[in-house]
Amino acid sequence: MKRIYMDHSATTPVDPLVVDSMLPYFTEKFGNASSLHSFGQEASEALSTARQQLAESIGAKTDEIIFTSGGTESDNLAIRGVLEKKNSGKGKDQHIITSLIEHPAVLSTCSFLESIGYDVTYVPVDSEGILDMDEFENSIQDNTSIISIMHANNEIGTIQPIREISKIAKENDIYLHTDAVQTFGKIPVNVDDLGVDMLAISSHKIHGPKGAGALYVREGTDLEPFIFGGGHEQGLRPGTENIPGIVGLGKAASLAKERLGNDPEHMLKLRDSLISKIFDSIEDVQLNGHSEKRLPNNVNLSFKYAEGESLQMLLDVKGIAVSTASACSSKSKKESHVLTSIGVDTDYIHGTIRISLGKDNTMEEIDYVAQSLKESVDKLREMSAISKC
Amino acid sequence: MKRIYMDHSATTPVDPLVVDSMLPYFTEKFGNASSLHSFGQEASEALSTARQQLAESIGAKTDEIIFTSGGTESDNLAIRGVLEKKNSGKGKDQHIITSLIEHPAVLSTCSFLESIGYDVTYVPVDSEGILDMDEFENSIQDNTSIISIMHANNEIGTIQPIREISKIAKENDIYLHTDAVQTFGKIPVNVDDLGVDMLAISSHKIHGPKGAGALYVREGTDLEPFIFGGGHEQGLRPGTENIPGIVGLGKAASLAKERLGNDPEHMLKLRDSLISKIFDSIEDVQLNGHSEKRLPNNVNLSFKYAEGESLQMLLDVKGIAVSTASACSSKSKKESHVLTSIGVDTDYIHGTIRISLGKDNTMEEIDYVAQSLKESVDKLREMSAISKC
Amino acid sequence: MYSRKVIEEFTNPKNVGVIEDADGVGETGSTVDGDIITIYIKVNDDVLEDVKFKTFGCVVAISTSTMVTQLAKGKTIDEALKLTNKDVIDALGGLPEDKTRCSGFALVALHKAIEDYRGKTAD
Amino acid sequence: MYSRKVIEEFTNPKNVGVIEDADGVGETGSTVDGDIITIYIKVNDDVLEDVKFKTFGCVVAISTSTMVTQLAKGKTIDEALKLTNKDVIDALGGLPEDKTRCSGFALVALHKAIEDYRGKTAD
Ligand SMILES: Cc1ncc(COP(=O)(O)O)c(C=O)c1O
Ligand SMILES: Cc1ncc(COP(=O)(O)O)c(C=O)c1O
Ligand code: FES
Ligand code: FES
Repeated sequence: MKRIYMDHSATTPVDPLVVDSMLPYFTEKFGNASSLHSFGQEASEALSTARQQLAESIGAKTDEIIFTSGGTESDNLAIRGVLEKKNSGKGKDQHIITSLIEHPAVLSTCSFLESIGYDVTYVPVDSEGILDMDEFENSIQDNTSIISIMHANNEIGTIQPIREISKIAKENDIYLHTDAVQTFGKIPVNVDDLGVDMLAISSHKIHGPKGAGALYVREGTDLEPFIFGGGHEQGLRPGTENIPGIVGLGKAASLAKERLGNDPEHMLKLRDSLISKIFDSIEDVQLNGHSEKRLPNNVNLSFKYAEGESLQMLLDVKGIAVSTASACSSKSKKESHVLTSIGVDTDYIHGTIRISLGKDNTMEEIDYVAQSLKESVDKLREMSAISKC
Repeated sequence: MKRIYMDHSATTPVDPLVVDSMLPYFTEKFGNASSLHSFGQEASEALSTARQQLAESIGAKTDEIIFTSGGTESDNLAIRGVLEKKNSGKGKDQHIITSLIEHPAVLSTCSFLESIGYDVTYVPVDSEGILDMDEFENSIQDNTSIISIMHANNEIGTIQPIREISKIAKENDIYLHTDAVQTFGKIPVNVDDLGVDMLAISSHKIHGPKGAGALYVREGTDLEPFIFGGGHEQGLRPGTENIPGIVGLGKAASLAKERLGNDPEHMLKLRDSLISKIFDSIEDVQLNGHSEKRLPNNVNLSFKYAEGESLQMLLDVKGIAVSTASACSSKSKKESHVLTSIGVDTDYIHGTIRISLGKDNTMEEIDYVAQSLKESVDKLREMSAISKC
Repeated sequence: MYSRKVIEEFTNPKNVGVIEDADGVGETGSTVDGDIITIYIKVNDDVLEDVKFKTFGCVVAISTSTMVTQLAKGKTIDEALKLTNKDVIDALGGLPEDKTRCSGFALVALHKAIEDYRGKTAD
Repeated sequence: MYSRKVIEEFTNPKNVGVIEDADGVGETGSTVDGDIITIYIKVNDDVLEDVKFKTFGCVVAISTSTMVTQLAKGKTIDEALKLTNKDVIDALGGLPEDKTRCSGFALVALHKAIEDYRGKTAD
């Protein structure tokens, strides 16, 4: 069976060009970048090149790139790095502003910080997922140290007005971090245009390898590491550098930048075609998120009378990979905090799936997926005890 | 020029079999292990297999393996995980015991913990690098929460009596963590024989890929995560799992276990031959570390009148990669804390190099290295203003 | 994650539907939970001659629903009441550990349907 | 990390050795630091006719030593005193940033040797 992958927000296949770029660093140029000898120098040159590629792709300086193990670690480093920095003089009397719909990498970090004494405000969003700017501005305190607002949401694809947020952050002299894990490669990501002090990237979301990520840290931003060891990555990220992973990330970043003129447009066309096909053929369905300020590859749908996991599984049986927002667990059905925050109706919330497109998806696939989705929804509704309530 | 790599304690080339095992997970089986669909299931099966391979190789249960990004992160997780665990009731009134010659991953973590209020004892070692057992036992306090003693030292190769240390830890009901980054694959590492509660492993030191590592956590050991995000790895290590890296680590671990009967013996033969050739041909040289309780692949030598970095560089020019213990930095020559702790003479301390063998080194290479080393030491002594002092 | 058997039963569920003149109907779950299972029984001479279900819910909800109807159909009421959660899980070739709680819902619906039938016939 | 030129100079240093009847000798560093540079000069008619060094130390110590001797040799004392750290670094095709402090040691040794010479001739 031919399989169709439409879960690119979860992870992406590594680009063959990226794999090729990585291969020499496993068996031939395998040195430790800290070593002075020729093997080490090969590694450290590769590291520099990757740093340059990544820096260029987001309009940063090479010194402003800290390589990490992934998006989660980058988010942790940004927020905790600022708060835990020594000589801040403020200790735990510091305040963090974030949103209700951040990724767990940010939310769990914030709730950990809350548990040890920091003060956190979770700013709400409107029904399309856009940050409530009034509440945001009102939440600023004298002791606010950092604002962390994601560039675009991983579930519903809503893009936040980071530039506006940045203006307010700057007026108040507060560091701004943005989680750009879902935007990089899909919409332009330039650190100066966005006006951010920190920005998180994850390699495996941009056709790079898993196990690599980066944090952009604007020159002059004072950070402490939160993992301790050798002095790698300007003292901010110890541990022997994952050279093949970082090389792959560098290559993936420069490819993503190059393709920004084509890939997103292609995905957008597929996205809009899929949405209209679904709305034409299926009743009682809604699109979650924003109609325009939306990632070009994100389709988040809620169906009445058809449960998300079951829908996802029926599609999987047909060879189609999408994701479901609501996950069953032993205690109770966990509802997505994002869907709850934008106020999705109970009738709809359990019937949610996310379809996230990639550059290699085709219009033919879109047709098949739309058709399969209709069949699957019909089948589940047929089976459902509440479809006629 | 044929190059000879003898810096295997810094990092190792990835075994071609390991690379082969990883390749499918970049482009074909590229799913996110958290996804329910078929792509995700392939990834999560690969994760299970790797977990089983690693568990078997150290005599652990699969549930006791937490995958991380490397040895540094594993050490951080072990120590901070125990201390920061909730409901410990003890807060920061907790005591840590470690040694003076640990890797920076442990030492820097401990000094960070000291800086935020924890109490740390750094137990000294004797002139061969063996932990002072009396001082160790005396350092135990009522509030000691964790003991972290490395299995073998990365610079001088001295192997610690972990089993004895474990007995004392158990009598006092204190968790014992060991950093086995340098021992795994070189001497038997079995968590029950060693009697440890936690044990750190790094993939790139055992012919696996960089960017992967593991922490063994004995069932019943209460840990908190120190990176926050999704609930991966039993809630102890969030972030999308580095599947190719973990697959490579699993494969490398099972190969290392398989080859334990042959490789170490081979390295031991080379090691002893190299040492005797050097002592036969060069004067004013000393072997640092223990004569018997020593990693089979470690040769740590100090030469009078020949500076380490220069020696290393002359060897590099001849195509030989070894490492130097003392690194130049802008402020002052940093002396290795390990060499200082075992009391290496000032006349010798700056002239230290580490030669760490690998399974693929040959007796022919040993001859060439011994010969080159003699030439290089002679050349530097010739040049040295203090050689006749 | 799900066994082959679960996926098979889930994809091709038996006994889907409503029994219009059911002798008993049992329901578990709620829209808020996101799982609603309704089981219909037709009883003849103390034997469950027909058992059908309608389910809104996840893979576990649907596959246990169809399995419960299959296991119960043809059994006497007493036999049907002896069915355990374990029987259902075993017939499905196992369920992920964190789903075992949910796996009981369909059986509860069956029990409720039988109660409903007994309530009616006791009148 | 080190430039090709540094490695070249380090591997094939010129002017290694002691000038037995030196007119001036200058030394910097200590065994504790792990870098000792000694520079010997032979002066003729205010010109540094010969300059030699003996150095125990790292790559920077050795390569700057040989470079300083090469730059100084044949210069008048006044010219030699005008040599800057930057001249040495440039002649070596650059040095890693965190080594720039150390790069001055050899020059200091040369200055000390000149002082030594002047001290002697002032006598
Ligand atoms: C918005 C967002 N932030 C952070 C992450 C975490 O990235 P990683 O899986 O590389 O740790 C993800 C992906 O899971 C994400 O979508
Ligand atoms: C003893 C020891 N512990 C920890 C580490 C850190 O491992 P990694 O480089 O994988 O973070 C190393 C290697 O650098 C080591 O030798
Ligand atoms: S959440 Fe699906 S049956 Fe429990
Ligand atoms: S440490 Fe080598 S010259 Fe300074």
